[in-house]
Amino acid sequence: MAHSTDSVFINLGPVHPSTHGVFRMRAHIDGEVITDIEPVFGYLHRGIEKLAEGKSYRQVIPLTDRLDYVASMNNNLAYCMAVEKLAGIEVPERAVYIRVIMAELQRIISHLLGIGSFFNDMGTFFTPFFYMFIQKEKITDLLEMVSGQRLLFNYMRFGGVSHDLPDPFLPALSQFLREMPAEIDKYERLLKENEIVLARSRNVGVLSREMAINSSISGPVLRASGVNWDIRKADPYSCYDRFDFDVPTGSNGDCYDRYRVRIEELRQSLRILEQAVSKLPKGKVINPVPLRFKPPVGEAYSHIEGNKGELGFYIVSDGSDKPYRMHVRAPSLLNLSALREMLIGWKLADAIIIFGSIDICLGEVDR
Amino acid sequence: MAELILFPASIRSELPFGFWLHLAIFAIGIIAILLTSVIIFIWFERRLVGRFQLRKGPNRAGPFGILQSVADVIKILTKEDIIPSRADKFLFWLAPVIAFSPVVVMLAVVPVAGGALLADLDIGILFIIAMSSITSLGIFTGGWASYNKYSLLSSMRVVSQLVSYEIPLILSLVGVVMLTGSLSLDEMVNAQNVPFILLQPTGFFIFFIASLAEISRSPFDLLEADSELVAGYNIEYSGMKFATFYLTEYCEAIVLSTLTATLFLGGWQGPWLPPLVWLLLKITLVFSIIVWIRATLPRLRIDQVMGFAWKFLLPLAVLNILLTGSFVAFWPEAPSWMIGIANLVLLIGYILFRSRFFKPGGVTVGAS
Amino acid sequence: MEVRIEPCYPEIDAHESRVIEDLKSSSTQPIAEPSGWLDEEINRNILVTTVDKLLNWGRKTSLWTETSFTACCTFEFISTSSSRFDIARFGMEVLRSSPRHSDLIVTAGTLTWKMAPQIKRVYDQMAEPKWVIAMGACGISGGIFADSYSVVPGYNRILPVDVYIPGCPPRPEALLAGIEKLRKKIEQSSISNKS
Amino acid sequence: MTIKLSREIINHSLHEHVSSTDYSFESEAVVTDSASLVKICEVLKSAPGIELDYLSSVTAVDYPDYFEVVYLFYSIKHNHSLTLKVRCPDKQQPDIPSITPLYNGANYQEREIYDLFGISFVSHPKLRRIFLWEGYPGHPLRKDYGIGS
Amino acid sequence: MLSEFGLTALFIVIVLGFSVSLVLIPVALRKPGIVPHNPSDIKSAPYECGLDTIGPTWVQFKIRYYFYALLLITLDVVIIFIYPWAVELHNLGASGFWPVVSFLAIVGTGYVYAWRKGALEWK
Repeated sequence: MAHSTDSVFINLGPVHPSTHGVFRMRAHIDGEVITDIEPVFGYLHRGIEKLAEGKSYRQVIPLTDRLDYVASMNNNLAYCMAVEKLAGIEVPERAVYIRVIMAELQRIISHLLGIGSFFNDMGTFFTPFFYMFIQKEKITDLLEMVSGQRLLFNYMRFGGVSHDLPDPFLPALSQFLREMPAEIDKYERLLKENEIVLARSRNVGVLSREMAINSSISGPVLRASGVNWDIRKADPYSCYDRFDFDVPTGSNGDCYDRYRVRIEELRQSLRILEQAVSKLPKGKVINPVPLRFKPPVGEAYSHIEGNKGELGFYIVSDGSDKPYRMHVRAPSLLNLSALREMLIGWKLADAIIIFGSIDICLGEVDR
Repeated sequence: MAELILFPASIRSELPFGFWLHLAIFAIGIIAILLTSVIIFIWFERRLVGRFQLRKGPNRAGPFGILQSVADVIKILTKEDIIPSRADKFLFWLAPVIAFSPVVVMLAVVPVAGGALLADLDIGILFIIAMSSITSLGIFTGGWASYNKYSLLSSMRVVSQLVSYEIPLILSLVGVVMLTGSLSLDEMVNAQNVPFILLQPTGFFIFFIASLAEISRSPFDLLEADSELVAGYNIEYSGMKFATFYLTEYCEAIVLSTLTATLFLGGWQGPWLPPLVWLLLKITLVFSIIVWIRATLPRLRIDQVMGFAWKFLLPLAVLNILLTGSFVAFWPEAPSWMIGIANLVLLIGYILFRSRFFKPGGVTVGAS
Repeated sequence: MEVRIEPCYPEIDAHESRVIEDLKSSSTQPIAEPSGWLDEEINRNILVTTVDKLLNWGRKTSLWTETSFTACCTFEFISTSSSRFDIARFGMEVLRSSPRHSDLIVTAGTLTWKMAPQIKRVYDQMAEPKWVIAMGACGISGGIFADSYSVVPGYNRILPVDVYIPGCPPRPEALLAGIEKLRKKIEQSSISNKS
Repeated sequence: MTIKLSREIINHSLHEHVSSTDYSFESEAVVTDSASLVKICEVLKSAPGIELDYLSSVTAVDYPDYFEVVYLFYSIKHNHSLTLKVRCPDKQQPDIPSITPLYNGANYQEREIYDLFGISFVSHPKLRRIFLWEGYPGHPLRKDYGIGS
Repeated sequence: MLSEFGLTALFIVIVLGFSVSLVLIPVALRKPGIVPHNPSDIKSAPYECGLDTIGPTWVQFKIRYYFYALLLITLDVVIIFIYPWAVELHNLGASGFWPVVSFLAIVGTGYVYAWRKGALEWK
């Protein structure tokens, strides 16, 4: 490995405080500037897709919780929708609305954690992170009221949801919806026009529109580059076509735009939640499906707008009660395919910020 | 009465070996006071940062958690210290000593109640400036000697940062020296019937920001920017050697708060309370501002930090010297509020003028 | 836009895979807990001198954790150190990133064979009085992924574990209870019998 | 709504470049063999009315008598999608041309399929294992690979 | 006045002795077993996120660090001249002010030259 005299080969290894888990990058650094970088994956590869082939359809739901462990409601929703599409199961009206409420609450949690750790990488020593964590704890209480778990919920079933909403849920949710916008304005006051935040993240790690589309990037990172592509609008699923909300997009695709897109998406999720709560119909919450049910032979692909991007499940069934093949379209892994173009040429401190602004979850990258 | 107890400068001549007695009392006194105040301030900072983050700080070890830092000291004292095999052994052991001792020595010239703590040097300010530049030497030796890529890169950055911020730090004190007409700190405190922060706002602005960078605290804490280079230069240090670096950081924070209090906030002068209490109050005030900045502001990148020192603070410091100099030279008996207002106008005008170049986010700070 | 070819280092990859292979073959049996502190009789007759009391109190009160978190339990550890279940009350909010300064590893997450050599090396490089908390079902026995081809069935194959905290992920209260149990264990350790 | 490309549109846009024998239509997917894969992708990417410029996902399935690699394309501008399947019958030496030069997003997905299935992608810039370590025996997601570690 | 400097010098010696003893306490405590000490080759290898280091660690540095050293020395010399002048300015009056302004102007041109040439940029 001949490398120039003063370029140092360094590896921001798996045990590193700011790599969001066990992500590793081998970097060539020339003084302060990164000349080349090679990401190394696989430190959290648990073989979920192989395990799913050995479990029945119902047993796979807890496995999907652990894919993107910050967005377990969305993972459940995408998997259950794929199996329902495969087997043609109908979902009652109230369950569809409950699913949308849970998915949007989970999106708020995931964005809060993404923005919080982005500012942690920038060096604000946990203060915005803990302010956002207070709101996250409030949502965690709501979701714990519904599913009994704090992080990995295992709440959705084929044909609906496992439990109906307990009585104190709706008043608590509307109380949360009343106070959340003020909290978002509080974050904005500290961080929106902060001179150092602007200096560190404006025009840093720019991802052009063509490179984003060509590298099949999805979610807030794609929208920050100016592409107006949101599955909830492009290919509406469950009942998103009954709510009106808009899709925030950035202008020049740098770290600051990704942060702005995520903050705006928080506000849009609140709008959706208000409309969903007001239109929540009555009725049963599940069309029960036998425990060991056998879907017809065939395949189905269904995708939703997860919080990291387009989360899709491709399921092939051979008529038995175990899925023949389950593939997960992991937005976190695909959002990293443009990582090298975004990092090379920037300084080490920028690389950490750019990586933080992509906001990946290692459970989904390595599956 | 306070003078007699605190400063038996007079006893130095009467008692047979008064000189040695004075030295013994005050040397041990300074080291003891500094160490206990470091322990208290570590606990104070963790509690204050806890309050900023809406959580309680350490409160299980002793009443209000006051013994938390004592427990930290006991644990780290009896921690195994690892010596990397391919490190430069002698320099590895020497680095904490070079980093820690100048910081303690700086306290010798700080005036409390009429006389200096230990030695009333008439060149007090120069002594402090000389000592403050040795610490960066110790930090770089530590980074280089521990044979680790991360610590090497980090110590390179740290030395460049400390070196770049020494110049504005020193130039900001020239204004204070002009107004008092002497280098000894004691004179400066006595000359402060009006605290210099009102007479010299630019000097205070540059001094405070440059000292933030000297102790590498929040907006400039490249030193242990753990999000970038793991743990900065003290990766390979464990046990008491790491604690000495940790102590250096806090001692420097306290010493620079003392300097800010002495030079700009009127040192130990104060209406009702005894002088020592006034000094401690002012130190705590400045320290909590430092902790407040650490809990809120994100970190600047290394090239912005350097650009800020060389391109923003340095011209401002020279302008401050010229303005104060012209007052002292041409119009010595100008009313003090006139000097203060002129200085403030210079500060605000300069910031507005320069910020036209740094549009928010348009052009990164430091690149003109 | 031309795509730059990613550099690849065949010999480093080969070396790392050899390290993983022989670690995988060597660690088939769980490593015994450091001290049989569970059975009370042995412990009753350890003479815990006053020096021990002071040292144990110091080490118990200021436990600095190493940031080597892997998966889902990370977020339960962070919510424990956040404003609601504040771990800072026990002086544990100091997250040191270098193993030289820290004395406690909280293994928050699933351990895969590819990650095992790194965690073992970080544990070996920690300064001496060090403890390990195996957090979550994946830390104890591989949890829901126990029969997967690339998951280590439990951290005690790699590291001597002091306290096991069940749960997937364990609630913050369970984590605080586990930390309390570790502090009790440190109280009883003594320099003399090298526990 | 993301509409699936109908057969007439696909036939119309492909007939100059690709002979109709190379591809056939299954329930809602275009099935082809590895020879004409790259050609079809190029045509569909640049055809005026179609412009499938977004490769959503690449995945593989180990059927009893052939490996099947499934590509899912979108067009962001026209909001329609297309599923393309490639089958390679011999399971000892499966190799398919790589479309990473065309779509940068396929890089890591093809490496993942190579790592877990053993299907080698010809002219892939860096065809190495992505999740498992280099010396790992066998390819886990194949049906003949036992679940045990 | 000399005793003041003597005091400071002795104080420096005391502080050096104190900090050396501070660093050596754990070495003294090793024998009674209070401080555990069992080095191993992995433990004393450099830490790099759980992997052994590849490539040399002590490599040459960029030339740009040298610019900063040069600029520091020139401005330190400026400070040495300015401090005594600042002390005596109130006696010197106007006649003492203008020479220093011209001195600062000369150093200023050198500084602006370095700025335009990009010596202050941190690559």
